[in-house]
Amino acid sequence: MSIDKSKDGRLYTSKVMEHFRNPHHWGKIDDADGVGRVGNPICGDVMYIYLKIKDDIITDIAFETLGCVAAIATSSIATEIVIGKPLKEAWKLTDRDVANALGGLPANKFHCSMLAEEGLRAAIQDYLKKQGRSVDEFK
Amino acid sequence: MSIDKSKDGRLYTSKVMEHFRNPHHWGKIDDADGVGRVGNPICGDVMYIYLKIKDDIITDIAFETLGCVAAIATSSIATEIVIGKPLKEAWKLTDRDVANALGGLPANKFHCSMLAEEGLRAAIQDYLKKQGRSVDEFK
Amino acid sequence: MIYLDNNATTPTDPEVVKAMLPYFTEKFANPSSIYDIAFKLKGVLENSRKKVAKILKVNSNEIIFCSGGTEADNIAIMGSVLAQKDKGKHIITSSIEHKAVLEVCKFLKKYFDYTITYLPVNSAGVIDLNVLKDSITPETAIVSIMLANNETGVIQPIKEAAEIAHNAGVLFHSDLVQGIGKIPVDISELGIDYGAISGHKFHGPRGIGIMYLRRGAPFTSVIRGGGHENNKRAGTENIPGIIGILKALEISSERISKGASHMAELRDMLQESILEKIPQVLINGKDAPRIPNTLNISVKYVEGESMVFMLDEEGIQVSSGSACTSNSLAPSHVLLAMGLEHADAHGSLRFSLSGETTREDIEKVLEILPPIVSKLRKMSPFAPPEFK
Amino acid sequence: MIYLDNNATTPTDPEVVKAMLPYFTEKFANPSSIYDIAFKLKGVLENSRKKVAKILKVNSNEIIFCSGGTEADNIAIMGSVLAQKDKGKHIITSSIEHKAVLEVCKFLKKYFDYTITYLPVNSAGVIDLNVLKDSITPETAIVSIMLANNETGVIQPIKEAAEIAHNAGVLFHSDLVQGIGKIPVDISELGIDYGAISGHKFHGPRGIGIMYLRRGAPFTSVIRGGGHENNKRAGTENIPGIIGILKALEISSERISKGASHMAELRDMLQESILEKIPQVLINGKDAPRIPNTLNISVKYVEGESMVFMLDEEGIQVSSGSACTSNSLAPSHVLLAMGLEHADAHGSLRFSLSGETTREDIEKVLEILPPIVSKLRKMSPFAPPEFK
Ligand SMILES: Cc1ncc(COP(=O)(O)O)c(C=O)c1O
Ligand SMILES: Cc1ncc(COP(=O)(O)O)c(C=O)c1O
Repeated sequence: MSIDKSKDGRLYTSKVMEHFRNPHHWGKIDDADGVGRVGNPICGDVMYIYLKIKDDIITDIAFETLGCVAAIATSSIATEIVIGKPLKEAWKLTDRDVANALGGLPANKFHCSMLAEEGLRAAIQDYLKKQGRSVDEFK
Repeated sequence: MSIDKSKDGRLYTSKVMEHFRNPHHWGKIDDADGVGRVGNPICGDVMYIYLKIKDDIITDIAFETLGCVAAIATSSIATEIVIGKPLKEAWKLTDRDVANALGGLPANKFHCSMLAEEGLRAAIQDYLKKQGRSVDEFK
Repeated sequence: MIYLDNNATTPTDPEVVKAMLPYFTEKFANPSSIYDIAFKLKGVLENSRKKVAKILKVNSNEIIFCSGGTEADNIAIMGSVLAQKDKGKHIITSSIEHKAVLEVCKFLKKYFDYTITYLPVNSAGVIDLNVLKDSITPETAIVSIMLANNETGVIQPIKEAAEIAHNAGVLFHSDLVQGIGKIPVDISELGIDYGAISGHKFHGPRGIGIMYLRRGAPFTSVIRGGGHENNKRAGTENIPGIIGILKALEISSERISKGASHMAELRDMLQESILEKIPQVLINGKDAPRIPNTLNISVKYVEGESMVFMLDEEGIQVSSGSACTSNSLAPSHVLLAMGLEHADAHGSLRFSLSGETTREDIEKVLEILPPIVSKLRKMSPFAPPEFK
Repeated sequence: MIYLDNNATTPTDPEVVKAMLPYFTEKFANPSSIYDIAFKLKGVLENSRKKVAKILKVNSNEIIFCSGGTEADNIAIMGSVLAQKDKGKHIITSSIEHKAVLEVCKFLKKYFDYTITYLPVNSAGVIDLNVLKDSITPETAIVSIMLANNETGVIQPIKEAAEIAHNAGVLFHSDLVQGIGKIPVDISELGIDYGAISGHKFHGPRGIGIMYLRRGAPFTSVIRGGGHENNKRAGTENIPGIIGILKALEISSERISKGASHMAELRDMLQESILEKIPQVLINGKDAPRIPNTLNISVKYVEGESMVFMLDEEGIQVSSGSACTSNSLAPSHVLLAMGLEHADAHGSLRFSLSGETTREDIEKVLEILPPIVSKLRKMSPFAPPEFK
């Protein structure tokens, strides 16, 4: 699933580098409906995800990430994938989807795509909790 | 006393090579007055020394040597040194004299110069014994 | 390309390559053979050893050529403790050593039941000589402390440390790899028993190193065979490599005083300007003597790899103590040992200059780096509002 | 110069040097670094490993680059037995191994109480497989037998020997150093667990070698540090050396069938003509399969070094199994193991050809050698009267 290098002999695929150079949706949403905070500064990667939600649809999204190239690129692509999507669909986004969307990640960077999956789910969960709902409805 | 290499960066001094290329007094003396046989084929070096002696003077000398460059060269120089000399003087020839006469020998070839000393003494001893004399007179 | 990762490796000096070339194709015999071309090559080998020894201020029979810094560290430490089996199974090293030392120690612990003491360092990155003194026991077989740290450039008090070890009857090894070519290294002055040098760290070739082995220091050879290197390290001699490391030593020792002040000037300029231009930056090791080419900084609220890649996109090569590419996620053990927070260690950058580095190179870095830091801080969840 | 000592070392092929050159000065990063030029170099490294593996018919993760044949033998045998501490402390090797193997065994015996069995060889220089079989005990940790002997060129039945070891649950190492470049070596066909290769023996560079390590074979790294070579052998990778050994392998594997028959033809011509022209010569190893470039003879009543020097004066470089230059005076342990008298071992000469050796070279040798032998025999106390 994860690949060790892209065809042009670089550590990261050009898709990763594109998102790293120009990340989408970075920043903060002050009046977010749901916020996910995952990662650990001890490990070097931390991701915050902010969601605006209307009718169970993600109408706006932003991330703040402290981390390596892969952490920033996976944050960017994940926000790109789920914006405009129903929560239920966004919930299903997996680390595999994230890595695939980037054309692959180096094997030892796999944990970064998990961060995006976890961050997004944490934000959705936060939103549902505030609403008195449970994630069980998505499972 | 022995040196590891000559000044021109060869294993052997030019003197050694000279004697190796054109050894003096090699061969056999069939009616020798004294014969010395030293060395051991197991070690790779064997030297036979033949002496013709008149009035306790070495009038002729020959060697047969199976051995390395140093063994042949020391055989040659030793015969060269002692020919025409009184036995008493020849008896005093040391390995050190032999090595010096060659301008030095590599340290690990020192045993070769001992062979020449021993060979010569063995031949002198053989002569003295045949005469009913003892080497003690030279000591 | 502005290559500022000279502590990782250096390009081989073209003069070094030129010196090596004849020994590949023309002057190629095995120095152990007895015919003339081989004997001459043996002469070249021993002559090179003498010249190396002279530069390092030691005797030529104390110079053992081997394959690199890692091997030199390994065989020195293993060779010493194996030769001192009766002495006891305790080793003292520091918490900031290169893995080439740390991993031998782990190996000796795992396979041969050695106990290892890791000396701490203070926030400047320097060991405490009193702690060293107190750590020595009757069981201690060897103390190993590096001359200069590869990440921070911090120089350790080797002479004093070796003296403490010797006063307690203990042998002393020092990884000299990062000192050579950057500061004058007089081994006899340092007073060590074993040392390690690596060719490619000072514009010499890869695949060649030197183990310094003080005459009389206990040692048993670990790589054995045909009796080469005076029975200390077997294997047909790598003559081109030996010629190359000699040439690199000659060049670097000739240029060392000019080169060192050149590098120090640029390094200090880089350091001061970074502090001016980028707020909230730590200079790691700034309160200790450092080799003149190394600057290690921690940029708050940013992770190192991101900076490395952004700099690389602009043609600037540096390294980071963030371990984001390795399988363990722990950042630099050196920075952590100095008491840095994990996050700051992850946010570290190492600039390591060479004699070829120019003022223009440094100016370029000073132009490129601040906006990169700003951009990444804007994205960072921890950066305070003023960076947003 | 007629260089016929290619088993001692070979000149580096100019094409090999050419392939290496860019990696000294231009393509020079540390492959462990993360920026682009370094990552590309890591790609070059892994690509080279793949190509080497393909030529040797193994998987690329079974190729471990190190500093030479001696190191490869050392770390394979030590690394294997240390990883099998529970298995028992018995090693089987042969009495004709290179010192790189014999001395590791002695080391393990001296420092770690291993017991060593040295398999005898017959007069042709070949081990007896039945003796191997009978020598294996439940304590046996490894069997190490060389593919081709460096002195005689005699090829051992490695495939069969490895099978015997494996049937008894014992691992198998083979020193492949003298096989590579002279006969096709298909490692997976040989079925060995560990192997050793040295670059400079087949026109590759000095200071680089390969340890073959079968996937899954027990192994603990002996040279430790930064986790290079998949944690099997640490030290910044010697990229020029790796490029060089790959190139040398490529060239030799391309030319092997033509080269081998060329060498065999000249070797056989040399052998037959010597037998014709010089009475009382033994051909050592003639009754066994031999690598095509090697001819080892014993000239009765003459000592080897003398012949070597006389040939050298005529511009011909060969070697001898006479140990007259070493500190021990014992001649070749290989020839003695084959049952030769000491005197005959002292009187041995080894001619080792290369692909570049010409018919004219051999003709010259055949012209020069007989009068040398005559001259020395005339001086010899043991030569029968007909030689006087
Ligand atoms: C301090 C230190 N010691 C040892 C080494 C190991 O040297 P090499 O990789 O050349 O074996 C290095 C560099 O990698 C180093 O920086
Ligand atoms: C059979 C054999 N094994 C091992 C070696 C050791 O190789 P190196 O000297 O390149 O380390 C040699 C040559 O010296 C050899 O002939």
